[in-house]
Amino acid sequence: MIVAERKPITEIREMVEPHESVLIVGCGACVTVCMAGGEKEAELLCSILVLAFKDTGKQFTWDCVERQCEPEFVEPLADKIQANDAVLSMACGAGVQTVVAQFPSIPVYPALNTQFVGRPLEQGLWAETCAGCGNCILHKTGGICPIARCSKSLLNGPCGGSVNGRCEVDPENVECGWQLIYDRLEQAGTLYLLDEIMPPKDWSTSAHGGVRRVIREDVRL
Amino acid sequence: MGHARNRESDGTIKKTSMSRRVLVVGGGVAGIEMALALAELRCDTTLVEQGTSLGGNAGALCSLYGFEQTPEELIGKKVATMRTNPGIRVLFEAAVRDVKGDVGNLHVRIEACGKVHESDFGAIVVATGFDLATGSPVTSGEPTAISCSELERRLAQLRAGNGRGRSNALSVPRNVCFVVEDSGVDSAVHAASALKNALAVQKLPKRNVFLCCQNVNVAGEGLEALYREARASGVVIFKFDGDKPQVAAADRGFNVTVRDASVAANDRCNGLMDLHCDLLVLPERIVPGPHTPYLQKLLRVDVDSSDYFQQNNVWLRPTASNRKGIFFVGGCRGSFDVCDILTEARATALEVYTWIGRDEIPVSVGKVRVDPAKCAVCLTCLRSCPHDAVEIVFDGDIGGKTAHIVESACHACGICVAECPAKAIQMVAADDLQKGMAIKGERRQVEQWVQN
Amino acid sequence: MGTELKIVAFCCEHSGSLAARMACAGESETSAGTEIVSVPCSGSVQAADILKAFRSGADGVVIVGCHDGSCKHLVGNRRVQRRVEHLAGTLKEIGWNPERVAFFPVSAVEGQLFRDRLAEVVDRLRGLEAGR
Amino acid sequence: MGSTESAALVIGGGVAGITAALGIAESGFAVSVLEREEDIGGHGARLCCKATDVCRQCGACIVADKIEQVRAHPNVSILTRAELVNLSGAMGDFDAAIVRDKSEELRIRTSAIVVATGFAPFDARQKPELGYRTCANVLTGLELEEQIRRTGSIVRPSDGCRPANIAFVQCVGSRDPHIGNDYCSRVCCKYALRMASMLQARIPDLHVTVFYMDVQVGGKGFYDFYQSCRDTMRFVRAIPVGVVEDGSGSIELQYEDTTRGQVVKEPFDMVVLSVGMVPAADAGTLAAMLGIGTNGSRFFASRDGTEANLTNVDGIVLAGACQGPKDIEGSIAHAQAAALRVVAQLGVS
Repeated sequence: MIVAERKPITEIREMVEPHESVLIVGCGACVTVCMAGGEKEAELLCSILVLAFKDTGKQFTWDCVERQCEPEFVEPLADKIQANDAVLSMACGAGVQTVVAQFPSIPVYPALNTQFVGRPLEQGLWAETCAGCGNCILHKTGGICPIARCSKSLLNGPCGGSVNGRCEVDPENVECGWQLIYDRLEQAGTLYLLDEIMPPKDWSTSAHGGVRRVIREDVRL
Repeated sequence: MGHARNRESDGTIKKTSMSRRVLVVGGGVAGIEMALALAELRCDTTLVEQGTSLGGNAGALCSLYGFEQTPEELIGKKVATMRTNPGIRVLFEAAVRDVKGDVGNLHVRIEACGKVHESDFGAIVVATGFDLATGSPVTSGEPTAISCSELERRLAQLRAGNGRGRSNALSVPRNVCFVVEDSGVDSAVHAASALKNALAVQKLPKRNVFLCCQNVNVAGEGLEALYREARASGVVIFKFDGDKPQVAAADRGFNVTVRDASVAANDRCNGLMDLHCDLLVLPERIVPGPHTPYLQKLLRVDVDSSDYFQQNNVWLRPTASNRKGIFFVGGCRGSFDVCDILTEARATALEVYTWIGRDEIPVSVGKVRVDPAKCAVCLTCLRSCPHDAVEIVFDGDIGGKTAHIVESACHACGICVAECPAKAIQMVAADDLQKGMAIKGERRQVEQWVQN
Repeated sequence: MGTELKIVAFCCEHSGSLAARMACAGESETSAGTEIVSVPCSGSVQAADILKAFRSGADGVVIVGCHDGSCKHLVGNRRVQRRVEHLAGTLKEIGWNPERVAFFPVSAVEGQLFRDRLAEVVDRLRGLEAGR
Repeated sequence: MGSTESAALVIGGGVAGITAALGIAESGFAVSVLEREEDIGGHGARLCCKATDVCRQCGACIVADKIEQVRAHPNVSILTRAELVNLSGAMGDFDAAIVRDKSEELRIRTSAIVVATGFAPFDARQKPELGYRTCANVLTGLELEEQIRRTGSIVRPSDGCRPANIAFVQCVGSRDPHIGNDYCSRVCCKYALRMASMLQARIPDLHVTVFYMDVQVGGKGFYDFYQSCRDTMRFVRAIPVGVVEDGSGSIELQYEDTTRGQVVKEPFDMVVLSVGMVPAADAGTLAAMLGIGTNGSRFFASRDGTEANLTNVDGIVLAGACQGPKDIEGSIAHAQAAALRVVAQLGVS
């Protein structure tokens, strides 16, 4: 899922400062699950802004849509959105841009910092587990992604900074991805997979290759 | 200040059919008493015992303090009563393999003697007792110290053989010393059982018995009398504080050096007592039963900081768990005094009865409700519910999965309501249930209080 | 100064509410208006509830739950403490004094402690007002 | 004379009586609870919370909760200021004569009787050497409980000052064959250490000395708590033999320092006597009225070691500390076990 985090209130405050009425729009998908921009967070942010701009006459209201990245879900909010000076979107970057595309005349602000594709390690703690590189090699690395989980995205084993299974970049919080891969392969009895030297990665399928698109001709209308 | 608090007013009462059967896990003294007490209330009881006989740890002892009967007599009598009761079924060599379903109707798979039994139970009572840790000997090589249970076995043999003969004199030699340190939740029972055994040895002819302990446990029925009797009959009791007694192997026995608080250090004496004994008796550490982690996971219940069942929370005392319909009795929750365990078991039986004794049990429903259309199935409620009352189910109306509150397990604490990031869970009041509307915000009784 | 401070106290019905009742038994003197809101567990109090209280004019919000280890719902009091800490941080971000929201534990039989702790909160808030 | 019927009659509205009544009532039977005092709750309702922000499991709040529950229970009727004056009949059909408000006479016909008359705190005046009532700053544990419950903290009775140095004297009236109390009261170590630690949390730099024989470390979590107390309190294995109060209210305790082999005197701001439990004053009278026995310690006698609730009279069961010293948790368990006996009897008949 996409994991995001709410921006500091001070930053959000500066964004909405020039506007008299702002609609806060939450999203019921990924950012609900990662507790950043669901209905509860939308209501909360609304209340906080009301208090922050107390006695200024500014109006804050909130609403929430199923999936903000889909125009059909955003469309029903048209009246509400047009009745406000600005929209504060609590969706991921994709959701924000859907609203922007839909309502070009209204300023739309992102209330979240979209972080990564990840999963919860425990309640309240999420970690990046997929870099979306466009060319998956999990089957060769014991199901642990070296792109996302090695701080240096190395493809052929760890660097010299792997100490006691921890990564030199942040030994306290980050495990060495390659140690994890090695342990996992050893456990599975498939260490021979490491014999294969991986060639330099073709990053063109990743973010470095320009704007990516996925096209499924068979499902296009 | 009209501060009325009516717990049941905010939920309608629905009758849910409950299984009237109770599963008791463990055939020690707690499990036996539990089954008997439930039988008195005409609850259908299945008792599973991992071994081939009933009685557990208490049954292995040769005497119990506070009781005139031997454990054999006590348990024998109870087991005989159990046998004649058609409401009690005992499965030997049995283990609980799986538990599914809701509180009130727990579907349990039991394997006994290679056969699989499956049934629904309204309640489960865990009475799996404790385990004795076979600790390392305090001294290396010969002679080795023995445990209290080993001493009990020797005493039983002596009794059977009338206490004559050389081997008997060897098994419980002339000078016996007990050393008991405070160790944890089991401290009290160690001190009491050392006292009991010290007296038993002292009663043999020509024995000298020393008991070194930190605190004599007399907080139980008849224990102070036992303490006085032991002292009066010649058991020498030393009480030490910070300094633990030093034990060293010496000359076919042990030298024990103990600092007793009542022995003053002066010019002639450094305050230390040197004892020589032929036999050193140390209580073995009591630890949670070996199946505790397995059952903990299977039953989704809590343990305390010493890994015994039951979180140390005043609301759960004496025997409740974090899940409705699941109870802990006796050694498995860190309760070791037989007298207390019998009382605990009976008290729990009544609780079980009020939970499942009637054909149907009123369940407050609708206090907490999930809106499936809003639920993002993020699992937050499932993870944060302290009573394990949330499950994920398929909802036909929305054609997908949603969180669902198991009404019989729910305590309506509202923690999930507060945690839900989608605001999909609401507290609902009874009146509004009929009107089909939630009364968020007004759900609480609000009143004005004037602070001084 | 001199004007009544409005405090909203969300009280666990197993501890805070009973303590509040004990605290005001036989009392009539007034120095601050406190609204007691009885909740099934302090863990059921959401950040949104607290903000709602502020929006409706509360000067301070206290959450009164059970002592650590005595929550009837095992973890409710700890959950809400985390929430309160987080919310206090957020209030600070909008320039409010984070002490306007606080958690304190009492048991059902600690009427005096309830009174004392509430008075501490009121005093702190008075201090805030005076310092403005 | 008004006559009513009730499936069971509970004598005593303390925590044991309330628990027994709730147990019976929850099983669908009507119960009457007789309470001599103005209100139910007994000693349990006088105790203070001993939490230091961490709950110490004393159970005082559970008593409060049970009082709420029993008041609201439709199957329970509570008669306060009421006493049993006579009992006739047998199991299944007892006839209890009750006097209310010292004059109003009532009769309750009932099938079963739960005796839950509790205990009396030991009267520390029986140990004159400990200075109770002759020294202002010598209090009993129960008095301290009440003071903390009422005021949230403690002050010296003589001058209203915060004490800086308190002594707790254990086993006052317990484990004492000289006064015929040859038993451990089971609660004093717990309440003393819990209160002491709670006061240390509230009063900075409070010095606590505990004079004791043995610390009773039983019960879930108590051992760990006791260990933590050993770090913050001084434990002296001796029971003081004399108490003298000087003009300033300071108290001089005399005790034998066995490690030095001499009697020493030590000043304290306040002394708390951890009084134990003795049978209620009129336990003998009640026993005679009901025809039940008492044991060597003058508490009501249970039939045998394995049946702690049954008396020698069928249909009369014991609940709580009237049978022997118990803490709140122990009383609750014992009372619920008593309720089981009653429910089994009522259900069978």
